[in-house]
Amino acid sequence: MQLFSIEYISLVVGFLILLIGIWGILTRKNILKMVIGFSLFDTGTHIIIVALGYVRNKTAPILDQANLQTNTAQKIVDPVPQALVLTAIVIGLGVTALMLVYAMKLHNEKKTLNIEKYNDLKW
Amino acid sequence: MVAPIYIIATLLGVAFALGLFGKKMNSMAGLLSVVALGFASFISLEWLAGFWLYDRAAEYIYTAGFKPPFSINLLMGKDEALFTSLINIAGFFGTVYLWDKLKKIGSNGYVTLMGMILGLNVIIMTRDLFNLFVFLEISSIATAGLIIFSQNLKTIAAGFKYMLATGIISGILLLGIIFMYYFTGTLNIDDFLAVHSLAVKGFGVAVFFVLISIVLELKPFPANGWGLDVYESADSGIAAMISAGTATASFFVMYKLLPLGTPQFHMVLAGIGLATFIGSNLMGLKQTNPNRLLGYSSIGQVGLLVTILGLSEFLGERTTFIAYSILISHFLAKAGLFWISGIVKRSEIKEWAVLRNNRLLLILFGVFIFTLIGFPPFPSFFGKWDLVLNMASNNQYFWIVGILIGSLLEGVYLFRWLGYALKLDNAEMPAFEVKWNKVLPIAVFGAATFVVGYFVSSIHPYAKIINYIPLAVALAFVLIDFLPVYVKNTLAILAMAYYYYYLYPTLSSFGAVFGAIFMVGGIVTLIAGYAFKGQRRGFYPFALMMFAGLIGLIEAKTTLGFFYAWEVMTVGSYFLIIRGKKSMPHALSYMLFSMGGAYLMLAGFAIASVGQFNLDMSTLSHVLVHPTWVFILLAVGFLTKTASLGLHIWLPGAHAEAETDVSPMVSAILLKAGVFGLVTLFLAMGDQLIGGDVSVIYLLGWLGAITAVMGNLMAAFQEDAKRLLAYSSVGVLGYILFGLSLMSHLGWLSAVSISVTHFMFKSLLFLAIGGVVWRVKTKEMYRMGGLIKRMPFSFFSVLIGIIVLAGLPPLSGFSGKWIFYNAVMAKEWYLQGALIFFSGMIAFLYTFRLIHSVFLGQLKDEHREVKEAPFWILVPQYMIIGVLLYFSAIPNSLLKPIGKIISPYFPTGGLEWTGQHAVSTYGYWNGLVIFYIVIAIFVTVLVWLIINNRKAQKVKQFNIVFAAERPFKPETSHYAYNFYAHYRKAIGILVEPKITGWWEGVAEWAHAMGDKFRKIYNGNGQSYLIHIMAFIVIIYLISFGGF
Amino acid sequence: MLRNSLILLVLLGFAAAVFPLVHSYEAKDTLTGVAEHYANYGKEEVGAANLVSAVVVTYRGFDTLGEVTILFLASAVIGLFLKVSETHTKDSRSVFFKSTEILVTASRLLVPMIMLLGAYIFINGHLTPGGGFQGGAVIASAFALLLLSRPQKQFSHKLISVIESISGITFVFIGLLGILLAGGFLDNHIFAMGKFGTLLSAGAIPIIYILIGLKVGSELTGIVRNLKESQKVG
Amino acid sequence: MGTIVTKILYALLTLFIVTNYGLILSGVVRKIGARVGRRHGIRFYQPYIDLIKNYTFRTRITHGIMYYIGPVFRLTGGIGLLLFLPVIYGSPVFDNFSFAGDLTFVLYFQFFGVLGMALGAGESGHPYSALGVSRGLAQTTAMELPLTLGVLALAVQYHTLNIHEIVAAQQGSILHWTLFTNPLAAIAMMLSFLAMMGRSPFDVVLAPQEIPIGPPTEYHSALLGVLQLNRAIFPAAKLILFMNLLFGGATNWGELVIKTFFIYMWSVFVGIAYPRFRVDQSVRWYFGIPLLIGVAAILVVKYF
Repeated sequence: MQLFSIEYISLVVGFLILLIGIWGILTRKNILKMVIGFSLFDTGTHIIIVALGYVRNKTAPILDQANLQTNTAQKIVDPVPQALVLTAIVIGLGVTALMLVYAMKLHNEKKTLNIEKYNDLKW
Repeated sequence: MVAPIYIIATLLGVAFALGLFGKKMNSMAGLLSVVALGFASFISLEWLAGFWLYDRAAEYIYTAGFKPPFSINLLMGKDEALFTSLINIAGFFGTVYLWDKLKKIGSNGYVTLMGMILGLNVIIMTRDLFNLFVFLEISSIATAGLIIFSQNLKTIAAGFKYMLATGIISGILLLGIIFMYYFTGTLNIDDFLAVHSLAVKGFGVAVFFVLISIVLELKPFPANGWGLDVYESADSGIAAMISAGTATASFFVMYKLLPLGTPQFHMVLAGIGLATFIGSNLMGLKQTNPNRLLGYSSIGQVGLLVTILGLSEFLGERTTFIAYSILISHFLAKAGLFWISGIVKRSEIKEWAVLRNNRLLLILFGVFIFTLIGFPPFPSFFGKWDLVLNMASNNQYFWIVGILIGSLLEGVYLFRWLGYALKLDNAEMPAFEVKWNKVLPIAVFGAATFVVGYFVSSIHPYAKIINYIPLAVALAFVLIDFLPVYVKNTLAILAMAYYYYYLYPTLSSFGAVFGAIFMVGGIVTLIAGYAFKGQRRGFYPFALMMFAGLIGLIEAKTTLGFFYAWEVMTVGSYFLIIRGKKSMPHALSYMLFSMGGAYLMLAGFAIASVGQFNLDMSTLSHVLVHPTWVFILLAVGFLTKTASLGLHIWLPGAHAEAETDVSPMVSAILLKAGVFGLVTLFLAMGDQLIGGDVSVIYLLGWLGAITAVMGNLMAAFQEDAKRLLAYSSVGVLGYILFGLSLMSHLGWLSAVSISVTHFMFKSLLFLAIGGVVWRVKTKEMYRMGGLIKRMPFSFFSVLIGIIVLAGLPPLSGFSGKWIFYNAVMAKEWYLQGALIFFSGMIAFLYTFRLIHSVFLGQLKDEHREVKEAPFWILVPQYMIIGVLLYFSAIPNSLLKPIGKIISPYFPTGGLEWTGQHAVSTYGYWNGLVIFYIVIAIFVTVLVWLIINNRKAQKVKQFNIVFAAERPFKPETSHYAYNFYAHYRKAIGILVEPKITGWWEGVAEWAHAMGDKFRKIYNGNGQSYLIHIMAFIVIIYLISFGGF
Repeated sequence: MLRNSLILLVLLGFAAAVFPLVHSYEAKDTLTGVAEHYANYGKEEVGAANLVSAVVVTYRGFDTLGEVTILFLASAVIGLFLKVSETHTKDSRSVFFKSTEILVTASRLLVPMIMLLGAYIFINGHLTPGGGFQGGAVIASAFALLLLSRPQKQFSHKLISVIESISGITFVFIGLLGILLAGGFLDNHIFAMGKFGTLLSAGAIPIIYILIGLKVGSELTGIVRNLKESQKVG
Repeated sequence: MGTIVTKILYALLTLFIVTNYGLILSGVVRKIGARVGRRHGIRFYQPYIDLIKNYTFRTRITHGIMYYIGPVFRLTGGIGLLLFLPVIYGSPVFDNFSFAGDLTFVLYFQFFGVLGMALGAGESGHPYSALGVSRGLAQTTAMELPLTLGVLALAVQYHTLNIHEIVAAQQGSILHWTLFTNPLAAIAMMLSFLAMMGRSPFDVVLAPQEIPIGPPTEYHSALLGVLQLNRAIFPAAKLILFMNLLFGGATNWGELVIKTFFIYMWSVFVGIAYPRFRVDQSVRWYFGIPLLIGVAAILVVKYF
C-alpha cells in the first residue's frame, strides 16, 4: 500500500470531506450551513466512489482509440463506479435542491434559519 | 399474466404524462392516476393469485436484455407479489381517500404520489443493491413531497427534518453499497447472498453500513424523532400511506437483505427491534395527539417486526407466517386508523368522542384497534401465538417477556383511546364531514381484516380446526342491529338455546357443569333484556361474542382454541362492561388486566407446548419443561379473571358500573371462565412444587382464603350496592379458589357446587338490585331505604339471595359450608379454613347491610311513588329462586351429579348418600329433613303468633319509639351510611387500598418513564441527526465488539 | 458543551467505524467482477464507445430511469411547494434588482452557445465523456444565466412541462419497445447498432441520451424558474 | 307415620322442659345479679309474669310483614337449635332431630334466627334497631373466629363433627372432658361463649340497662312475647351445646341442669366483674388473645 498514491489520497480526502460534512450537519445551527454540510457529505461520498473505481495506471473507459478496443479489461479503470457516481450526483442534486426549497420555505414561515427554532413538533 | 414490469411502466408513464395536464384537467389527471394504480394493483394481485392458487414459479425480470449480474433484474415471487399488492392497494385506496385534496393540488400532487408508489414497488422487486438505493431515494423524495401536501410550519419543518435524516441515511447506505461493490465486483443481491461473507473486515463493515441504513429507514428507537414528526404533522391520508406503504416496503427490504447479516447481527437486530417496540409504546403512553400516537404505535409495530426478523433463526419456517400476519394486520389497521383520524380531524384523543356521531366509523375504529393489538379473529392474533410458541421452544424467554410487555403497553394507550371515543361526552362537538370516498377505503380495509384473519386461520394448522360459527353468529348481530330489542333478544335467546341443544350431548365432565352455567346462565340473564326499550344498539353482538368465547373455552380441543376463545370472551365482555355510564376507567383496567392475564397464559401455553407433538389440551398433563412455571403462569392468568387478591382491582368498578343485566353476566357468569380455567389446569397438571418443596397449590389455597376475607371485608364497607355485590364476588371467588386448592373430592365438590350456586344467587342479587337501581336512579344504599313497601318482589329475591350467599341453613348455600368443614378437616388446612369461615361471617355483615339499607329502615320521600322493578327483570329472578329452592330441598340433585363428575379424578373421600342424607368421614347432614323441620317449626310459631297477635294494627312509618319524639324526616332516622363505622374503626386498617395504590403507582411510574424518555425528541432536527449518528456508532460497537 | 463533546464522540466513533474500510482498501491492478465483463464485451453487446454511457444507459439503464424520475419528482415537489405559495398571496411586486449591462449583453452572446454545447454533449454521450445529464445540466445553466440577466423574463411553464413529459413518456416507451423488439426493458438493440464509434451507433443510446438531455434540461430549468417565481412572494 | 308423631311429641316434651328451665334460669340469674349488687331483685318467676303480660297486651301494632315474621324467625332459630341438638346423652327420647345435621350445621343454624330477627327489626324503621344489629353482627364475626378454631381443634381431636360421638368420647371420667383433654380449645371457645351469651362486657348489642336499644327496640306485646320465649330457649340451647362439646354432656336432666347452670355462671361472673366494651373494643379484643389461643389450640392438635 502506497500511502501517498493518488488513489489512497483521494480516498482519505473523500472520507475527510465526508466527516467534515457530518460535522457541519451536526453542529451548525444555520439551516443553509447544514445543507452545505450535507453537500459536503455527498461530495465526500462521490470522491470515495470514484477513488474505489481506480485501477492502478489505467486510462478512462472510453474506447475511442483502436488500441483500447482489444483486451480492454487490462487497459481501463472501472466504468461502474463512474456510472454510479453519475447517478449519485444527480440524486444528490435533487435532494439538495429540495432541501434548499425547504429552507426557503422555513425562512418564509419564521424569518429565521436557526434549526433550533423549528421545534414545534416534539415528544 | 401481465408482466410486472408494466407496473413500473404504467406508473412511470402516467406520472410523466401527467405533466401534460393543465390545471383545468385535474379530475382527468386524478382519474388517470386512480386507473394506473388500480391497474398496478391488478397486476400484482393477479400474480399473487397465480402464486397462491396455481403455484406458479417465481419469475425474474431482466432489463436491458442481459442476465444479472450484468444488468439490473427484478424478481416477482410470492413475497414480492404480496408486498407489491399491499403497496399498490394502499396507493389505490390512498388516492381515492385523498381525492379532494389531490384535486386541489393538481398534477404535481399526483406525480409525487405515483412516484412514491413506484419507488416502493421497485425496492420490493429489485435484486440490485444500487438500484435499491436509487428507488429508495425516489420514495424518500416523493415522501418529502407528500408531507407538504398541507403546507404549514409544522409540515415544512417535519419535511425538512425528514429530508435531513433520510439524506444522511441514504448517504451511509451509498457508502456501504460502493464498498460492497469494491470488495466483490458486483451489485447483485443474489451474488451477495452467495458470497455471504468475506474474510476482509472492511466487507463486514460495508455490509453493516448497508444493513444499518435499512434499519434506520425502519425508524428504530431512539433514532426516530424525524419519523414521529412526519406522522404527526402530515395529512392523515399521507401518514396512512407512509405507515402502510413505506414501512411495509422498508420491512421487506430488511427481510430481503437479512441473510447478509451474521447471526450475531441478527441478535443485535432483534434487540433493536425490541427496544423500539417497548420504548416506542412506553413513550406513547403520555401522548395525546392521535396522529403522533399512531406514529408511536406504528414505529413500535415495525420494531416488533424487526424483532421477528432478527429472531428468524429461532422461528425457522414459521418466520414468514408470523411476520406476515402481524405485518398485514398492522398495514390494514394503521392505514385505517390514520384515515379515520383524517375524517375526525381532532388533535386530542379525548375529543374523539365525536366519533360516536358516525356508527360505522366507530365500529371500524374498534376493529382496527383490536386488529392492532392482536385479538382474534384478526391475523396478528395467530402471528403472536406462533411467535411466542416458537420462541418458547427455543428457550428464548427473554424475548417473550419483552414482546409481551411491549404489547401490553400498546394496549394501554390504544384502549384508553378507544374508551375515550366510546364514552367521553361529545355533546358540545360539531359533527364532522363524512365523504364516501373517504369512508370507502376505511370500510374496505376494515372488511379486509376479517377476510385476512379468516384466511390466516385457515392456513394455520391448529387455528383451522377452531369452531368459528359462534363468533360468526355474534358478528351477524351487527347486521341486524337496527331491529328493536325484543326481536334481537328473542333471536339471541333462540340462538343460544339452539346452540346449547346442539352442544349438550357432546358435553361431559366439568364441561357439562360450566357449559350449563355459561349457556343456561346466558339465556336466563338475557331474558332480563326484554325490559329494555328501543334498539339497544351494540349490545347483542358483544353479549353473544362473550358467550361464544365462553362456550369456546369448553369446546376447545387445543390450547390455541382455548386461548382464542378466552380472547373472544374478553373482547365481548369488554364492550359489555364499557356500556355502563361511568365505566370508562373500569373497562380500561379490566382490559389491561385481561390482557396481562392473557399474555401470561400465552406464555404458559407456549412453554407447555415445548417438545410436544401437537397442541391438544391434554399436553398440559405432561409438560416437559418448566412445568412449575407453566402452572404458575396459567394459574395467574386465570386468577386475573377470577379477580384474586392483588389482581382484583378492576372488578368492583367494572361490575358495579355495568348495566342492570350486564352485571350478572359479567359477575355471575364471566368469572366462572377463570374457575373453569383453574379446574382444567389443576386436573391436567396437578400440583407443582417451587424449588422442590413449596407447593403452588398450597400457596393458592392461602391466596384463596385471604381473598375471601379481604373481598368480603371490602364488601362490608361499600356504600354502593352494586359495588358491594362486586366485592362479594371477589370474596366468593376466593372461596372457590380455596376449594379447588384443597385438591380433594369434598373441596372440589364444594367449589364446583358454589360455582353453580354463586351463578344463581349473584345473578339474582345483581338483577334484583339492578331492578331497584333502575327505578330509584341511584346506587348509594343510604339514599334508598324502606323499599320493601314499594318493591316486595325484589325484596324477596334479595332475601333468598342473601340467605343462600351467607350459607345459612336451610337453603342450599349451606351445603357448601358443610362440605367445606369436612374438606378442611380432611386436608388439615385448619388456619386457612378458619379464615374461610371468618369470611363467611363477614358475609353476614354485608348481606344484612345490603338488604337493610335498601329495603328496610325508612322509606325516602322521593321514593314514595316508585314502582316495582320491571317485569322482565323479575322473571329471571323468580326462575332462579325456583331452582334455588329446589336445590335447597333436594340438595343431592345438585351435589350428586357433581360428585359423580369429580369421582374419576378424586375417587376417595366423597359423600355417602342415602336419599337426601349425606355422610362424610366427619359428619352428616340431611338437607331435606332440615328443610321440613325448619318449615314446620316456622309455621307452628307463625300460627302461634298470629293466634296471639291477630288484628295487629298497621302503623305509619314514623310511628316509632324515638326518644319520645317522632322523627319528621326519613333521612335522619335511616341508619345506613357507614353502617359498620365501629368495625372500620377496629379493623379498617386491613382494607386500606394498598393494592390499588400499588397498581396506580406502577401505572404512574410507567407513564413517568415514558414521559422522561420522550423528552429526547426535543423537536430539534439536528438532535435527531445526532441520534442517528450515535445510533450507528453504538450499534457498530455492539456488533463488532469494539475495535 | 455536553452536546458538543457528544458530537465529537460520535464523529470519532464514526471515523473509527469507517476506518476498516480505508484500511482494507488497496488499489486494484486489474478489473474484476462485472466491470471486467463490461470491458471485454461492452463493445459487442452495447456498441457504445463510452463504456460509462454503456453502463449508465443500457446495463444499468433502469437506474437511469430512476434517476430521471428523481429529478422529475424533485421538480414536481418544488413546483408543488411553490404553487401553493402562489395562492398564498396575490402580491406580485418584483423583488429583483436590475441586472448590469455587461451581464445582459454577455448573456445574449453566451446563451445560444451554451445551449449548443449542451446539445453536443448529450448527442455525443455514447462516444465521448458526457451524456444526457451533463448536457441537460449545461442547457439548464444557459437558462439560469438568462434568468440572472433578465429576471422579468417569463418562461412558458407549459412548454417546459410538455418537453419534460414528452421526453419522459418517450423514454418509458422506448424502454417498453425493448421488451417487444429486443431482450428486455430498456434494451438498446431496438435500433440498428451502426458502426462502432460513430454518431449513429449504439442503438437506442443516443436517442435515450437526447431524451434525458431534454428532460434534465427542462427539469432543472423548471426548478430554477420555480425558484425565481417564488421570489415574488417576498 | 308413627315414628314421626312420636318424634314430634318427644320434641314438644324437650321444648317444654327446656323452656321452663330457661325461664327459671334467667329469673334466678337476675336475682343473683341483684343480690350481688345488694339489691332485692325480682322474683325468680318474674319472667313468667312478663311473658303472660306481653301476650295479653291489647295494643298490637305492626310495621309490615317482615317486622311481623322477624320474631318468628327468631323463635324458629331458637327452637330449631334446641331440637337439632342431642340434649341428653344416650337418650333416644331427647335426641330429637340431631340425626339431621352435625356440629357444623348447628353452628350455622344459630344465625338463622339472628338474621331473621335483624330483618324484622330493620323494617320497623327505628335507627336503634339497625344500630344494634350492626353492632351485633360486627361483634359476632370477631367472636366467631376463636370459636371456629376451637371447634376445628375439637373435630381434629375427636376425628368427627358428630356431636354424639364427641359426647361419647368424653364419657367415663371427668378427666375425659374436652375441658381437660384439650384445654386451649376449651378456653378459646369459652371466651367466645361470653359474647354468644350477650352479657357484659359484650352486651352493647342490646344495652339492656339504657333506654331501649338493639334489635327488639320496636317490639312489644305478643311479638315481644315471642322474643322473650326465645330468650329463654336460645341461651339454654347454647348452654347445652357447650356442655356437650366441652363438659362431657349430660346423661340425665339433673346433670344437665347442674352443668348448664355453672356454665352460665361463668358468663354471669365475668359480666358482673367487667364493664362493657364498645364494639370496636370487643372486636379488637377477640382478634387478640382469644384468637391466639385458638391458633395455639389448632397448632397443638395438629403437631402434638
